[in-house]
Amino acid sequence: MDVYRITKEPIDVEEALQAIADPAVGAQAIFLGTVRNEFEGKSSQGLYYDAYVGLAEKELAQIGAELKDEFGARHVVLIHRTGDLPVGAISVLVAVSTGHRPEAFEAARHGIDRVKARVPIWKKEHWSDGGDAWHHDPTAFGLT
Amino acid sequence: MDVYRITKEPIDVEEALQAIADPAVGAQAIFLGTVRNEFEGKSSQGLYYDAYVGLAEKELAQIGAELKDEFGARHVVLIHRTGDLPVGAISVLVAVSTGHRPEAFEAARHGIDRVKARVPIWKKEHWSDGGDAWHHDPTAFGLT
Amino acid sequence: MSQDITVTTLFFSFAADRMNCRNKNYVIPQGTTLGEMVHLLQPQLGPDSTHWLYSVNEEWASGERPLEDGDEIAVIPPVSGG
Amino acid sequence: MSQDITVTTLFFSFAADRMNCRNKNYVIPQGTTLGEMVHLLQPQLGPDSTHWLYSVNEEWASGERPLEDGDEIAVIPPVSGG
Repeated sequence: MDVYRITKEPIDVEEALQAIADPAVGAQAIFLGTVRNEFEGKSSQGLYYDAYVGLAEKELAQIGAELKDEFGARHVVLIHRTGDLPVGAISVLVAVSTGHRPEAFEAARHGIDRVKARVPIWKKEHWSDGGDAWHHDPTAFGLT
Repeated sequence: MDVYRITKEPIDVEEALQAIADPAVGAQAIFLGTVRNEFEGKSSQGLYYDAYVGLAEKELAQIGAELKDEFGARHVVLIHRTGDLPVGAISVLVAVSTGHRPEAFEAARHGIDRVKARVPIWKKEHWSDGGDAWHHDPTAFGLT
Repeated sequence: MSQDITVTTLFFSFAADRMNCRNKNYVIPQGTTLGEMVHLLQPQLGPDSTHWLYSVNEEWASGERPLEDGDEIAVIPPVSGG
Repeated sequence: MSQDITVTTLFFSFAADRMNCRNKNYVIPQGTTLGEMVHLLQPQLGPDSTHWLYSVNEEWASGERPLEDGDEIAVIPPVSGG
């Protein structure tokens, strides 16, 4: 079974494992992105994630189809959480199941890379010193 | 926290996630090996795993130390189950957490590769037609 | 004779900060393309906005796309999910 | 004058099938090396057994290792975990 979802709810790893289970499958790879307590050496209290939900879910499904075509993934789960997330929370989950292990790693690796590169989701750092900064904002990280 | 274990009990993914959690961590990669319903095209009912438990647990810990040294893994969980396992059961779990995602995939990939190559564990196929065969037994798979 | 159409435009991340809003309706001449619309927004969105991605009705769209009445345009600054 | 020692040998996987047991005690002369012990087992373990790995007291060991009274030797045919 496949799941492509943008959600405000905590990500449930067990649900993903159930979705990718299959008697024909020998390998499952799961990637979890978690909120860190720092970014580039600066202390952080957490992240806020914004998303364009409709397009984001379509893009997740598109990426899932690619993982099946290119790496033989049998089942794909791509879930990204939005809203305010504390340090340690799971922000994104990629789970795939395949016949054998090399494809499982390939599919999961390309899955998270493509989610990060293409899905309309944005994160804002809540610095411990009180400030906020959108990632990739040229003015926020002294890029201009 | 690290876990290196050979066990007859079902593998608990949630326990592994708790063990590798860390506020300084941004990436977690988990690999699960599951029992397939076929091997090289022949229908199978499940697997029996035998292990030399004492040496196997030492070797798991050695591999964990390597994943920390070579790929900067902060926490490592390596668990392998033994006994009779039905199709779909998780036979092996590799879970690592790292600062960023490339190292998470590298560490998990090398983790499962080294477990399969070095840890004294052996599997026997329970064919659907009633026969049994130890993997790597030269007489069992027509290798002689 | 060209009529006017109304489109809804969505802003996210620092584009929303720059626009001071999450969405806004624009009345524009029929036949306006997405590229012309982006040009219209550029003074407030910033010069980098011409390199961003855009969608119309939840599908990626290029600058040549003619806009229609009721279209939902989304301004997609560089993404940072994960 | 050499005394005899007793060692325990563990068999796994198809090595256990070939030996018809999971473990067996052997009384061997003091000073026997692991390699000599493997040579002793080879007729029943099979010719491929000289390429297998062996451990003594839960540590990987090479053929030159002298065995001592009470040692636990494990015969490790090619592994197949995962």
